[in-house]
Amino acid sequence: MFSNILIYFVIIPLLMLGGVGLSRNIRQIRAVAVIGSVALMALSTVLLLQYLDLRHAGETAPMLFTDSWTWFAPLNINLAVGVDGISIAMLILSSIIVFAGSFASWKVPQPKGFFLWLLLLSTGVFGFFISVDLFTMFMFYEVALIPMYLLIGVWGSGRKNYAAMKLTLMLMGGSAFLMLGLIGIYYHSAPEGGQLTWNILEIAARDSIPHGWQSFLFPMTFVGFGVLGAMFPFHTWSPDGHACAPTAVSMLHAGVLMKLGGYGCFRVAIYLMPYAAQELSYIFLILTGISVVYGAFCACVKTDLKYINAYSSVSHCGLVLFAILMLNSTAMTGAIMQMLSHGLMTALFFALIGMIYGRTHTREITQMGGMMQILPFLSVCYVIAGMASLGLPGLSGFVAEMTIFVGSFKAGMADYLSGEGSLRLVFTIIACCSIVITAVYILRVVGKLLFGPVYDKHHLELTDATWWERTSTITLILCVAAIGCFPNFFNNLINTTFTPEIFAVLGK
Amino acid sequence: MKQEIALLVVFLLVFLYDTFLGKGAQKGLPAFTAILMFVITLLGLCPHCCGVGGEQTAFAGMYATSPVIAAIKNILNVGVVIVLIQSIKWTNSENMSMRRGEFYELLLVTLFGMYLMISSRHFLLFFIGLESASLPLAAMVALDKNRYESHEAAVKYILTAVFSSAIFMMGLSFVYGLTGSFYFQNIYFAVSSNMSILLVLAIAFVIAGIGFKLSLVPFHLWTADVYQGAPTSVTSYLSVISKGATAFAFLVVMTQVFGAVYSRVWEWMLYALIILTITVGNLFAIRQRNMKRFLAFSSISQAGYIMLGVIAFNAMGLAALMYYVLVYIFSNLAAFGVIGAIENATGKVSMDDYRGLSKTNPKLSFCMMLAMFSLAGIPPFAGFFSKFFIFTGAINQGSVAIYVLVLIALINTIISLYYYLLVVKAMYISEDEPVVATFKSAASERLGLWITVAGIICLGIASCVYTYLLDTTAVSAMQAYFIG
Amino acid sequence: MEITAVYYLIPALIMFCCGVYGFITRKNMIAMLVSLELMLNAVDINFVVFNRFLFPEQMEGMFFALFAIAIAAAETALAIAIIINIFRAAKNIDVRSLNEMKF
Amino acid sequence: MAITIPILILAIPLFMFFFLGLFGMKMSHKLAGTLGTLGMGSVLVLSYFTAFQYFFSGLDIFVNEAGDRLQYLVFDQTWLQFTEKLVIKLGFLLDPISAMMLVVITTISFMVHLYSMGYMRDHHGVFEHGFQRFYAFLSLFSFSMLGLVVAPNIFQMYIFWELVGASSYLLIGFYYKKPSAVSASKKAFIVTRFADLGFLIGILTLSWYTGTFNFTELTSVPVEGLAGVTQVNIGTAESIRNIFATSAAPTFMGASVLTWALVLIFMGGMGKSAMMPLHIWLPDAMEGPTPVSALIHAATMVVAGVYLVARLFPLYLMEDSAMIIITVVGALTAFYAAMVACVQVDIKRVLAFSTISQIAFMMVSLGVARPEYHEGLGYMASMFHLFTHAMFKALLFLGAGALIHAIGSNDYTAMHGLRKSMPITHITFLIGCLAIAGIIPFSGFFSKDEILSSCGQYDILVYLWMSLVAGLTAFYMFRLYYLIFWWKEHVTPEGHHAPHDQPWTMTLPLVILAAISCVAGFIPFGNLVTWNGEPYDFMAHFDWSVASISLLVAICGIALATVMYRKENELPAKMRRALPALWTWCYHRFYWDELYQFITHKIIFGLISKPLAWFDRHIIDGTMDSFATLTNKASEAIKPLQSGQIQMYVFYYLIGALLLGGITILCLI
Repeated sequence: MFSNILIYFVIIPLLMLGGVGLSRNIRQIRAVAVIGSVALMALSTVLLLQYLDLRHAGETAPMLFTDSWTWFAPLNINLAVGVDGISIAMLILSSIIVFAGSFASWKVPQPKGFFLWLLLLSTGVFGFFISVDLFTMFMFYEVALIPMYLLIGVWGSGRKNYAAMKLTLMLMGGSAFLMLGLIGIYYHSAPEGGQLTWNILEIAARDSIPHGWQSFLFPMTFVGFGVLGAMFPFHTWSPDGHACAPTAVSMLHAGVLMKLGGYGCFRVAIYLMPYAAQELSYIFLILTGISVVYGAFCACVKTDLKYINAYSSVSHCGLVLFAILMLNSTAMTGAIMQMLSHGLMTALFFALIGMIYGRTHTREITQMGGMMQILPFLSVCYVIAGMASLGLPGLSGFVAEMTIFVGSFKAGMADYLSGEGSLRLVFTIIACCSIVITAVYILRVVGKLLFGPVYDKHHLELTDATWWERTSTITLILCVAAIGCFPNFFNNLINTTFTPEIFAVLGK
Repeated sequence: MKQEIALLVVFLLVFLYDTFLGKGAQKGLPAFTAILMFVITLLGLCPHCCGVGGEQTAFAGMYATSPVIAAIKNILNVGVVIVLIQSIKWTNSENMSMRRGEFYELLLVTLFGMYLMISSRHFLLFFIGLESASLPLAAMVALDKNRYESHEAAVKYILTAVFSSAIFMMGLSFVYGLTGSFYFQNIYFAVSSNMSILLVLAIAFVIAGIGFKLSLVPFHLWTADVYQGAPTSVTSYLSVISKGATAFAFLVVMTQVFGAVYSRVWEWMLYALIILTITVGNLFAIRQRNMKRFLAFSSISQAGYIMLGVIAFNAMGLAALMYYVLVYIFSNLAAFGVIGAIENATGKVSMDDYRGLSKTNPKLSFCMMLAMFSLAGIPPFAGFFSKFFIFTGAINQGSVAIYVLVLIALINTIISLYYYLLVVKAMYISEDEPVVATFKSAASERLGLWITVAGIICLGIASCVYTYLLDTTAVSAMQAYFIG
Repeated sequence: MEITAVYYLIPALIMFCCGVYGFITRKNMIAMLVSLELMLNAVDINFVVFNRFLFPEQMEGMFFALFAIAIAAAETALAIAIIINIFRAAKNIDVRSLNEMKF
Repeated sequence: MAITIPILILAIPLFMFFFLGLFGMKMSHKLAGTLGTLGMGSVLVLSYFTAFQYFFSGLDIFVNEAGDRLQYLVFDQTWLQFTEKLVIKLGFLLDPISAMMLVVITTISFMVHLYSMGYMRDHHGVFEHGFQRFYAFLSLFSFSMLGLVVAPNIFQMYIFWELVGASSYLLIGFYYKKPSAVSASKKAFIVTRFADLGFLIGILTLSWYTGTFNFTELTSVPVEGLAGVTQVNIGTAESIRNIFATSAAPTFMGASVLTWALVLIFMGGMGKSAMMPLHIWLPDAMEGPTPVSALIHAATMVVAGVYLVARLFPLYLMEDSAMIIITVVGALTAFYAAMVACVQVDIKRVLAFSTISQIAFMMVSLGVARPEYHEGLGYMASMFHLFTHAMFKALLFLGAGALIHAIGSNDYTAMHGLRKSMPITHITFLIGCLAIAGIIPFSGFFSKDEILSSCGQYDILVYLWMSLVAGLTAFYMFRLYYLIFWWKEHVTPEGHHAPHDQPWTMTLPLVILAAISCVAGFIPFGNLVTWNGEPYDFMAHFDWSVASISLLVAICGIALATVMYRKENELPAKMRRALPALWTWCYHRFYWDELYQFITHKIIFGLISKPLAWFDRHIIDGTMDSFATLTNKASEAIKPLQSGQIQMYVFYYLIGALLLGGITILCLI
């Protein structure tokens, strides 16, 4: 069991949990968090290198490092692990954000409880990404969700009770649909009389879910994951939840947890039920297409920084799901890149907002101004994050969005020319419009918050970022820039996943 | 029979201890009972006692036992041991000193009744089991002489219980009139060949009669009042052991007696009952402030989930039901353990009194939180697994309707999550001054909580429990009924 | 005139309904207990009648009725005891006053 | 050709950006400025060398035996692979226009770097706050602009297109404490972003049909035997048109898809080059420091749209309707901007509108260019004008900067009569005015004349229209010149320094640029830059009749300006009273800003965003919350069930049991 590298993605967070549990003061807790998250980053790097080596050596299996340990034998539930390019990308993303998040919560009150829950959340996240068994996947998914309640409830601010409850209930509502969908998939995972299985790879290989059932199970799973992916109209937990969550939690939640939604939509809904994905994608295309512009428009008029960013997340995550539904490799690659990119930059945003809020005690942009003169470091970082968000080349947002647009335009044209309607094309163009609206709200915030004269004279006494805050933000900025400057590396990594076989099933 | 005999021996020993040992030794009675129960639980767990193979019968086929039945009895035993441990503090308290023995004796008698209920293959035995599992409980409910609520609860319990047993017997009399036998097997074959309207009514009455003990809506109305009024230990016993045993017995009756008319008659009845039970239980639970009353409604909705194992009508459902009961025992007892500890120390049972508990009693709060998470079905706690398996089992039934039912049940889990989180919120998030001061709970209470917490954490992750249950049920004699 | 099972069953049913009615309407708990007894006895009659008229070759119904009577006695005893308890505590046995716990 | 130099051309500015951006604050202002200028100087040298090599070395990779100039792909590195065919590469394409642009950009940029050393400090010689940042941004801009012009594929162009947009944003908003600068930068970015949306969709359409981003695959054919060398060929563009024409959906809403794609791409160009109706950002962009206006908003970035159309020129040739759109947009913009420039008060605004008008000239010139008219004279003229305009407009802006720096105001009303106190500025400014007005022998004369003659070949109406604009140009430029330097004697307000010429760092660029403006007209541009690389004799197409007419028009314009503005008089006020409506509309720039204000604030914010946000909070969120409320209500509603009365409990019990049986019976029957 311990010879498989993947299992350490769960073991390390668990060890960290133990370490934090045993810690006696905040220094020890910090040490555990930093050492652990560095170990996780190192581990994901090692995994990445090994993976690339194997791929170069000609491995063509859909997933590598696969392993399976029996858990509930009669139900054929296994702790099955395996990764492909997408999972590795997500693992890297998660470890980076855990690292940055640890630094961002350097001075959190009641650190022990906070880190315990945070690490439980990370355990869930990592477990989710390495699982290829629907059951364990779902289990880790829920493990990752519930700590949010306490993290927001105890360490949050504002209407935290309401927000925490709303977030938890809505996400759990999604997972209720999801659970039904997953059980349904299990029962149709084999032809009559065959051995049922929860293993994604086996189900995909068999492709035996009857079409009628797919049409029922696909919406279940897609909505289930879609709630976490902030799909319109199930996104309303996101603004409230993010607004009230403490910094590191917002980072982790928007940065990683929301990616679970997109990842799940791809890995479960689309991958296992390609027929329904084609037949029913139009419903969700409309919904996600709406998400993209809707979130952006809403962000334009909000005045609370976190609300703005939460709506921007709705828009960006909508783009992820939107791209996934395009069912071609370019758009899907773009979707994964967008997940990476959004994860990093939104984490950066939330980190910065948290840092600014920690100093000014307000998040209303109408109450602030001229931060560039007071907090130059944070402000510059904010501008960079904003530029990444509105898709400046050289930063991650651009490559992700362009890949998505190229891919979805391709899908749209293919549909259009083959007479299957112009829905995809129209929504692609609508989605493209988001680049303008994004620019509007990002620049509005940057203009009001950072530039202009100082609004509140008391703010003049504020001090700029401390070293741990710098560590957190610089890490994220470097990653954002790395994706933006060397996109092909990530592109190739992700592309190794989209083997022709997948799209042979999808038919496009 | 071994388990029944062992239980009788325990009963006799407890009785003798209570009767003949002097006042000084009386304080040891609770521990004595607990240890004895613990011993027979261990004995029951050894493979020899569990038996192997199919059913073995006694009393001209009125009584039967099998590995499955032994397993459910073991599960009950485990629960009883925990209840006994948790009740030590209470029974050793001043105002219980005169009635200590009665509590244990009545408890063991009801347990014996449940054994009979589970093992019976004849309605006479079943009826005796049912009554002896419920009548002494009325006395137990009334045990707290100084509290008015205790008496009120007892009256409500005994009157409704007798009424429901009258209805149950009415149903039985119809069954008898239709089939001329009380043997499950005879009725099964008679029913399958000869369906009449009277049978439908009979089934409805039988369901009502047993549903009373399970507190299925609309037969549940006594539950909240009785749980609230009864002494906490009795409430916990009522809510887990009595409910678990009845759930299993209900499954036996529905499959082995009326299994032939599953899809024609009672499948739809159960659909309605399950939806009602889960929903109404949840709806009431969200507005409760008294913790015991709150858990009463929670247990009502949990009963609805347990019924999914019955409606599944297959071995997986059976195994899931048993597993659910086991997990439910641990989770609910953890909650009651905390409630009991706080009640014993401060006399407070309102949710408002739990505000800020995490600051004064972090460990108790932690136990309570785990219990709530487990009841709500949050991984990695056992409740998640039990819920998942019971849904999996139900869906194995395969019809479209069952998907709808499970979906409704799943949506209801959100409501239930809401009210379970209310408790967590009160303990952890509320920023009010803590009501309950820091106190140290008794060793017995701590032991009980440790056991339950260990169970909550391990039962799901350690797959052997569920695997064993599923393997056992898959080869049990009941399979024949499911397939038929 | 042949006396068939129906001649017994209909009074039994009426008894049962009376019992139910009484149980639901009477305020006095003792009266309620009496109504319960009516119901139980109606059921006993059912058992006996079914046994005698439909399945005379066995005695199962009779025995069941016997057990039922015994259990009913136990129930009544227990109920009376509890009612006495309540009377001590509340000085009345009006069932409608037992609503301390509700909602 | 060695790959090192092209890489250095791009790498040095980028390095300077990071270096100055990260460590600039740690070093002295002077050091940072010097480093930046030196860096740019080295790029200047390298670029000149490259351009020189390209045009004059005669290597077979640059020129074929017939003397046609070729396109040479110096390097091409895969950056992002979308699909097998669609690949974004970062590369360096050397061809006539990119070589020319290298020269233009580095020249102006270097001048601006040098100039800013003097400009970006106050009268006491204290450097402005953020001086290092300024140089970092300048380097970033130079990098982006260089990357844009050497782009061998349209997506690289788009990437750098966005980057120049961003650096323009940063530079316009350089004085970030000033709210007007902030909103101007925002406006510039968003308006061009909107245009880029069209650009993007155009790219997507074009690349989807053709399966490539590469310019060379769209417009050229490879030259046998030489790797990376291609030659512009109309045949390739024709085959591209055939791809569109033979596809399953050749038309969309009445126009061919190729037209759509080209017009959408042109829309991007309209945004960057401030064509009507997307011009509104450029006048506001004058909030930035004046050297920035000279570099970005006069000479380089704003001609990116022209450059883009020139890049895809063979494709545009395929669709006449696209060309007509370009012509019409250009013509309208040219006239509009010239009209507005006639009445503006702020000298930088006047120059901004003049820039818009002049770029529109280039656009029109491209729009009317056809291979059959003078072998595509319009194309050459456009590029020529781009070159000369960059020089004299930068000169004018830098001159204006010198004035502003001396006076401390943008308003000509604060200037007047400065010719004596600032002689160098005066002379160089005058040269610039003469050049832009099109007076022989200054550079503007030649390029404008060629534009007009290609217009004349295309359509007489366009010719007349553009001539009118040329006259207006001369008028408003000299109006400006007179109002600054003549009109009346300068009065220095109390407490101000008397205006005087600026330090050498500022005057030297003026002098150099003035010198270039004097002689640039004699560059044999036809030999160097033509649409297909085929050189032709410039003078053969020189039409003296057109030239003399345009000269006449320019002189008329100047004469009118002289009459009206040389001395303080009542004439301008009279004119204004005579045509009040026209004056008001011109003064308010035909209310375009108000219209945009209305659209963005009232419609986008007021009618879309606000209602959507309301909808989100109240309807969507309200629905979600109402689930909770409903549950609570339901809970309240069924409360009576648990009445505490045993008899009611039993009653419900009974009803339940009977219903359970009863309904099942009914169903079974």
